[in-house]
Amino acid sequence: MTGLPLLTLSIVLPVLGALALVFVPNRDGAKDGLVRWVALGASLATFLVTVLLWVGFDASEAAPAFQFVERTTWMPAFGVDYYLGVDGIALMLMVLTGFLTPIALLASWEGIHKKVKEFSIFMLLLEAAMLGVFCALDVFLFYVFWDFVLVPMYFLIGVWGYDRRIYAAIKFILYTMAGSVLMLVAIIGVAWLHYTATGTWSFDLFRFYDLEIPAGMQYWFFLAFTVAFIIKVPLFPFHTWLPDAHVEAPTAGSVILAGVMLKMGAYGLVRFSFPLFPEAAAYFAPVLATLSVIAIVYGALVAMVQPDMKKLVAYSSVSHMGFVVLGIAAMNVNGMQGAVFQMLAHGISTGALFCLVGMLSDRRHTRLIAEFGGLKHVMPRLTAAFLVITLASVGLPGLNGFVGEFLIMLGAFRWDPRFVVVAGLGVILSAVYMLWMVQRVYYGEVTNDENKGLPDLSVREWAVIGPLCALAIVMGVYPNAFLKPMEPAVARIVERVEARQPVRADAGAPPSAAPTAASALPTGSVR
Amino acid sequence: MGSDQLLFYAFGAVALAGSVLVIGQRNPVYSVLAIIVSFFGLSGLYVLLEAPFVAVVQIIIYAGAIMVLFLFVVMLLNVPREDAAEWDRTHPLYRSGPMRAGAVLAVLLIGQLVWALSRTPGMAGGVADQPATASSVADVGRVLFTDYMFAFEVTSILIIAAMVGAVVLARKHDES
Amino acid sequence: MIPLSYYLVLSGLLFTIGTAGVFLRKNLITMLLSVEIMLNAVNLAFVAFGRTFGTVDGQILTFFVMTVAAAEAAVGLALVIGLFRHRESLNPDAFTSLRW
Amino acid sequence: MLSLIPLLPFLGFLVNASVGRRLTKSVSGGLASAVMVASFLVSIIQVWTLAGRDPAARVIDETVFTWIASGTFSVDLAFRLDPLSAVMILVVTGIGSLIHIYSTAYMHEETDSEFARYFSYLNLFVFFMLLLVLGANVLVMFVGWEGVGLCSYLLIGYYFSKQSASDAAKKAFVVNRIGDYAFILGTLLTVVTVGSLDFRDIATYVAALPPETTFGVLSLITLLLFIGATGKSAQIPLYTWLPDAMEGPTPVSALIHAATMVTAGVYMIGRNAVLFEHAPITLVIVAVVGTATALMAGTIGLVQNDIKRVLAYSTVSQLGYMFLAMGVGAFGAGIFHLYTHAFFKALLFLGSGAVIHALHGEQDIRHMGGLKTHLPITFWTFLIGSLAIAGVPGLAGFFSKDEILFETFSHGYTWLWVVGVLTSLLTATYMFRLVVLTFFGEERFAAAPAHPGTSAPGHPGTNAPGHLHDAPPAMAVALVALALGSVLAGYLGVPHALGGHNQLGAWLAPSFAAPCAPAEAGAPAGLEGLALEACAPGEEAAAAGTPEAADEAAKTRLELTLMAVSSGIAVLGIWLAFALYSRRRADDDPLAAAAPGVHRVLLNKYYVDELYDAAIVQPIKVLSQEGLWRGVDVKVVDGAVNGTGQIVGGLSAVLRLAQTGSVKAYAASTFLGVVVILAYYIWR
Amino acid sequence: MTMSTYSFDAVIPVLCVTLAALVIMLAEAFRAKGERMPIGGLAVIGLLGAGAASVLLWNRNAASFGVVTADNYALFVNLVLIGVGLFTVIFASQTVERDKLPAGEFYALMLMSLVGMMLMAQATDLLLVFLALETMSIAVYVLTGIDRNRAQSTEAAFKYFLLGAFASSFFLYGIAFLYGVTGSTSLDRIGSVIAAQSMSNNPMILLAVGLLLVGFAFKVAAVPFHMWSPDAYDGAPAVVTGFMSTGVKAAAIAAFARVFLTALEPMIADWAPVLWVVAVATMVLGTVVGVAQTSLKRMLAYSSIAHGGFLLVGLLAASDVGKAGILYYLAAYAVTNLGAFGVIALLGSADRPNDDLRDYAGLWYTHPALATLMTICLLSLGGFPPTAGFIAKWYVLSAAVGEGYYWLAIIGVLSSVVSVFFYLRIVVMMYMSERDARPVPAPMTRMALAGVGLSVAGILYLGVLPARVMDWAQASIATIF
Repeated sequence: MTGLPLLTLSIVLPVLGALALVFVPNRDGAKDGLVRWVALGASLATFLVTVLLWVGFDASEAAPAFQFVERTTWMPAFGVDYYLGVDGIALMLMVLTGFLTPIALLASWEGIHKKVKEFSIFMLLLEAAMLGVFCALDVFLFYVFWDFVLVPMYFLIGVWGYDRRIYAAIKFILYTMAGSVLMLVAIIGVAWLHYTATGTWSFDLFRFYDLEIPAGMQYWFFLAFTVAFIIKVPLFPFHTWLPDAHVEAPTAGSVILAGVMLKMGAYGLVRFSFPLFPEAAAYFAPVLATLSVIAIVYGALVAMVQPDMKKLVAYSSVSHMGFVVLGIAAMNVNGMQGAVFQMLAHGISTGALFCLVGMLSDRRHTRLIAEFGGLKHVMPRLTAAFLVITLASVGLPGLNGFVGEFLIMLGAFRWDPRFVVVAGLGVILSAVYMLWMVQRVYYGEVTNDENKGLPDLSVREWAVIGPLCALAIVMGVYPNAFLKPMEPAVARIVERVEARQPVRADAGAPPSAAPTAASALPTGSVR
Repeated sequence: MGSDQLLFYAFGAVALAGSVLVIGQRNPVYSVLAIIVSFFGLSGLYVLLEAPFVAVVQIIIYAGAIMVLFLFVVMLLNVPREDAAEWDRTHPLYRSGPMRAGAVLAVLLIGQLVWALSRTPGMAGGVADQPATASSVADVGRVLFTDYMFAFEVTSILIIAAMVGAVVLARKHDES
Repeated sequence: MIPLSYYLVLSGLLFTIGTAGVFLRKNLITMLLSVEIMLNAVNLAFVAFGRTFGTVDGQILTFFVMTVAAAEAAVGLALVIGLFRHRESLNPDAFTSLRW
Repeated sequence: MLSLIPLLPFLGFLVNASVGRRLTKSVSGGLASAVMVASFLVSIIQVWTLAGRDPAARVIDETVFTWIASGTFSVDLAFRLDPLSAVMILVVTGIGSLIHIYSTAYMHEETDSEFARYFSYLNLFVFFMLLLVLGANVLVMFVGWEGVGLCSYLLIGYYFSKQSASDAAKKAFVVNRIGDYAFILGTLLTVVTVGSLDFRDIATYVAALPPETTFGVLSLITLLLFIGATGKSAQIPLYTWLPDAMEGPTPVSALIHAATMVTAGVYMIGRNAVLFEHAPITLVIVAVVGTATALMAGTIGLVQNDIKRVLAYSTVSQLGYMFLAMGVGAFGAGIFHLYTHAFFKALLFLGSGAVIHALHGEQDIRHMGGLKTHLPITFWTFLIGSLAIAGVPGLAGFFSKDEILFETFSHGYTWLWVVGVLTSLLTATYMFRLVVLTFFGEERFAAAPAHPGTSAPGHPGTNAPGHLHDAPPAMAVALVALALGSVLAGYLGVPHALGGHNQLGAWLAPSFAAPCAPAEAGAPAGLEGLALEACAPGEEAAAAGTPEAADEAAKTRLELTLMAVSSGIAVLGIWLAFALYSRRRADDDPLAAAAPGVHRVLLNKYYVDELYDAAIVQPIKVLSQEGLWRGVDVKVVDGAVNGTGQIVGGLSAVLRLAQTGSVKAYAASTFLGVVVILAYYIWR
Repeated sequence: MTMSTYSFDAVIPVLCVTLAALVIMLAEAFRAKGERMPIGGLAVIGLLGAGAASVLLWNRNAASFGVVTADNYALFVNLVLIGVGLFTVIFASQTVERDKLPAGEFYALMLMSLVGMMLMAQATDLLLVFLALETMSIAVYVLTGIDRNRAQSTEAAFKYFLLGAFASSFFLYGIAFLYGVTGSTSLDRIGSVIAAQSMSNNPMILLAVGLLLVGFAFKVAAVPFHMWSPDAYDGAPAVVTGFMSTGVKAAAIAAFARVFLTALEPMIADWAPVLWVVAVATMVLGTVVGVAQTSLKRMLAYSSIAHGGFLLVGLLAASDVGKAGILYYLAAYAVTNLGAFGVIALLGSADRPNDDLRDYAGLWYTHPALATLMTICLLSLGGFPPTAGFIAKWYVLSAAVGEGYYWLAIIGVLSSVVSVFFYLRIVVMMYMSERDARPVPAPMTRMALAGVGLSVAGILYLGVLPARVMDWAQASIATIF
């Protein structure tokens, strides 16, 4: 392995790109082109670094769990370190981030005319923060990145969004922040437990893993962490920020939001909630699973009746991310691997859907389904791409959506088939709402004169959508390339959780086996 | 009832009466005069407490200088009576609220103080049970310029600040 | 012999009258006077306590309080003059342009 | 080599999909047909190789790569050729080739790019269909299963400008998805129960278990799989999409919605024969559902006026027969009927396509009539097909249908047999009603101009009778070839009663039996030794071939009797059709005159679509729109979110009023604080 | 009290500042009308001297006159206060000239109030605390009203003054009772007396504790003693608001912590519940009422109230983490709020302060750099990483959680979410609303702009590399508590 600090490099490169952009004088947009290329270059370089990570990653069982580890003290007073490292799960999500950011930049090449420089800066900062979220192994550092992600995204929605962007941006940031701050309290709480147990300060994730946290506290901590994460995911009933944020965000924002940011929540569940608080996780897993199957069905049903394409896709994300949480809640190798795979798949296909909807809305300045119809006559290539992505999204086997959903359902089935029976309805409903949208937008005659003579995909748009479609197919046909690297990591987490869950060793343990909530409430410790 | 008690009641009554008069009528000129009366009462109490220097200062500086300043301002502004509510732009709901609330709270406060004092140990002892180790002007001066030297110096800054402030604030408006 | 509590009760009464004055009067100058009464009530307490301990500390504290009172009076009166210049009124409720 | 069979059509798809719009029609159509023929040839070679082996060793396995591996679960992208899939690939590639060739003429009026699009879909379909039949495990089969569904979706919606076409496409996909839902659940249950998805592993595992007498896990698996099959193979309750699917081009109907895709459900049961055999309760359900579907579709077919819809209901009905066969455990008979049906139903569809082609898109049989002189090739081939489906002795349908009825009766399902026979009467009647109204009688097409609503966009133009021309060569070739097939196909399975040897049944038997101890180490660890007792090679096949003599004679008598009954029924049906329909005007349907209520119900397909719409579709829509979205989402969930914001905002607006600007109020606040704090200290 | 304590070391920083104030007054006296004089420079020299002295006194635990200490705690606060002073001088350079404020008096008063503030941090005697508090307050009252041409400025000053005097009386009464119980005003003595005998049942000392708490809470602007602060912050010139929102708060909290965590520490069980309620009320009310504000200064006034609540949380936790947290918070809050008010001051013009929310519409389009700097300040106020505000909040919350004050921490973080709402309203205005006719601010001096830049640099420094200042903060509390 090279001596280069690749993880730091992947975080620093976008920041450097952003800094470079600060010094590009672009008062009146005269240098927009240069700005765009610089940003794209920086993000591509970052992508290259993430690919190097993948190439250099040793996925064998014997390899260390976390690789490319970097560690420097940051706040010695609290044992806070700048501590980075990736396992297979984080690696995959980093590659996803690295992949989607240039795509998003490219997707907004022509859609963004206002303040291009600042737009690019925010995009790059966002990328850096997201990468940081995935590779931080110090809980405090994680939180720093986690919270900072909100800021650039807030600006992206608020400044470059559509009509109700301000409402959406504020809702987005407040809603997600309301969840995160409780997690902050819980992080501090765990750190204190560590301090009282060992007498030293640390926010090292692995030291936290080793803590024996009393069950009573676990429930609270688990809730605090998990609420933060499932708001981000978002899980019913914490999802309503998402449709607004998606609808109002510019294309690039939606792509990143759906493609990467939602995964941060699921990643948090995998990395923190479950392994840190296994007993609580066992206790609450049925609740999470129930919420996720509700989300799956509910998201799909609500998506079905949306008049706005972006909103439809947004609700479809609610539905799909419900699968992810279901897989995590199952807490076995199948379920969790499926969940991680589904994260990647959803990132690709929903990112692509937002790109495509963005292309339509760039052309027509509306996203209402009723405004379209018969587009297949005027833009067959875009239609074809849309169809591929649609099918990926509905989970057609052979495309990326299927593998994840199947593994999730398999994992959940091994755990408690009842959830799968409900979740499977999502399979039906996803076809309903996606194909209905395709039908209304692309099929039929061109009824609206404004739709006549719309140009088909340009070269740039090919560059955006081509890789996404290709990846959707590759991931569906040869998913093992993605499953293999993450398998040891997933197995390790499952092991860790199961080892400390006496009640939940076997499938289908009844929820009543867990201790009751009343006895679990911490008493006296809260003033 | 000894003479000191009699004196205490007399001076106390004067102090209280003066204070009540300050807040009990509307003319600020009378208020200033009433507070001077009250100060005389306090001054008498200081004498009873064997603090003659304080008593003198109370009369000369407090009543003589500070209150005269008040009187001067009252005369300068020439607002003999409280004006009515023509300037009162607060919401009607709030207009008399603070007044009543203040009165009620004041009653509560005195109740609390008395109640608390009545339960504090060591209150029954006479104030002059112990012989004063030092109370002469010389003692005062010595302690003031040793133990309290730095505090004394700090007051100089306080007074400069107040002076500068008063000048800045009361100076005529700029012509600009 | 006069118990300490007598002085303290008297001090308390004066203090309370001072606080009440802040609320009862619609005249800035009287309100300032009320604050002076409060400070004097404290002074009485200081001297009484000082006498109980038999030291001069109480008296000295009183001097400092008087100094502060004087400084406050100076600044307060200057402000009153400034306010009066702006609005020709000494009613505290006339000065509510800053609110909410 | 095995993977070449699906790969060839896939290459055709790639070429036509990517650069097809720049190719001329002859190139793109020719290419598509060529890959099909090539694939057919490869299939023949492979099947030949297979046939050359010992019956017990007739399996060719080919693993391409490990597809999904997660923990203990692993599934390969693997193909398997055995007697059952051999029959299927021959049908798929063979009939597929003919239909491709037919299509080059039929679709010739499309633009270059549309033409290429059509063929790319068609190639893609064949690719997925081959994946379905060759898949060595449930998941690969499922890929094909879904893939053919996709292609069906694309091809039904081929005329995407038409609302009805895109509606039908969506309906097909969604209804299939309902089945797939159950299929996936069945798959998951299989994984959890068996630990593998390989068909051989499943069979090995199951063979070691006794057949379930109560509704156990195997029954549940099979029931779920069967529900999946009802979607794909258009059985009650999920059949409604198939008649609508006739919106697609006619060759598509022939290939997908008659010959191949819709039989996937039957194939799937055949593939899992051992599993189903161990779940007798499910088998009864299969048989009953199949029979009910056959009868119901037959009655509906009796009154439909759209030539393709009649054929569509006929397909549903015939699929019901196949399921009946599977349900009574006569897997060989079911597959036999599948195979013969592929010929004559494809023939009928292509024939109807020729008619439609000739009439420039007219599909209403009330506007046809007397075409037998104008379209001789079409007429004769269509007649052969009709005779075959009606079960006239000597033709393909006779042998297969008869075997099903015989097996039904002999397995003791007398009532099902009665219904089957009744359905057979219906089949003969509606088919010949179709023949009579289309080819006999007066020429009604001249009088009626082409109805714009039923005119496919690919077929604009006038409806002048002078322009009638029979099938062009490419179409004729296909028709004739299929007609030959319809006549001859049945002779592969001539029953012993008629002195035949039922070669097909014998060929297929190993596929329905529990596998022998794996020659090549295919079974996963833990499964060896489980099923060895069931592995006497060819035992069942031998048993089927050499019954005892006394039984043999009784059986033969029974079979012959039944044969006579059904032949008579067929003839009766044909006579009925001629009697009822040949002399009348098309509009006054005798059934309508005799029983208008029944007729209306049948014409409206028992109002099932309406029922589904009212009971399922609309409630879900309304629930989603008004209940979930505008109600729960906007009002409750988001209402809580925004409500929190509003509460804070309202609180803010109220609390700021405390800041009155009056210094006295401020002092009061401070004073209040003092008094409260002191009160706490003094009176706590 | 021996003569050895008559060393001057501990008061050198204060002396430097005092001298600067006096020199400035002299200079002003000799200044001809219309003559420009670098008066601000004199202030800077004095402040730098004080800063240097503070640094040199580090770790020496100097004490003078028995009432002044220069322990690290005091020095840390002093350095923060000196920073506040420096920033104020930098921003004032523009405002004083533009608004025609009396320059000499302005700087002199500012320095004198700084003297008061620094002494509050250094005082170990309640009398001195009171005197320092009054010195600070009187100077700040005047500064609030220094723009005497504006009625609002005078009104604000008067409200502040009257309420301040009112609250001081309570505070003083508290000192009197404490003196009455313990016979001393020295913190050490009071502490040892209280520790020697249980005082929980003595109503008089409870009165004293309550009244002292009121006096400090008033200066910290804690609910319900906060009502002066929105009006005073609103009416005062922006520069002064920045100064007093940071300096007064820092000094008050420093003294509050010293008095309550040394002398009154044995009574923590008595004052903690009250402080709990006050802290919660302060955080909640500050943020909630801030939501409805339309004036930026007023909004930040409420924000300042809320931040005061957070400081009280640190005080309440009373652990080492809490104490160091308070110090860190003070530094972070000072640098942040000064930056924000610096921007507000820069955007004002002579005729109107331009502090309405709508005045910021589209600021990003006309003044991108300023808007960016303001944004970073606001993000820091809202507690977003990687800014000073985040680390500070986290520090204080750590303390609260460590002491088991989970609910306090939860209320705190939730209120900070609400506060983000109104910080973001400003951001929304600057970035997401466009306005054709923005009021044109007076031309900005380079120095003032650099000042804002400096504060933002400070914000990022404290947010990204907090380790050093954290160490200092921890070293500061090691010696005294």
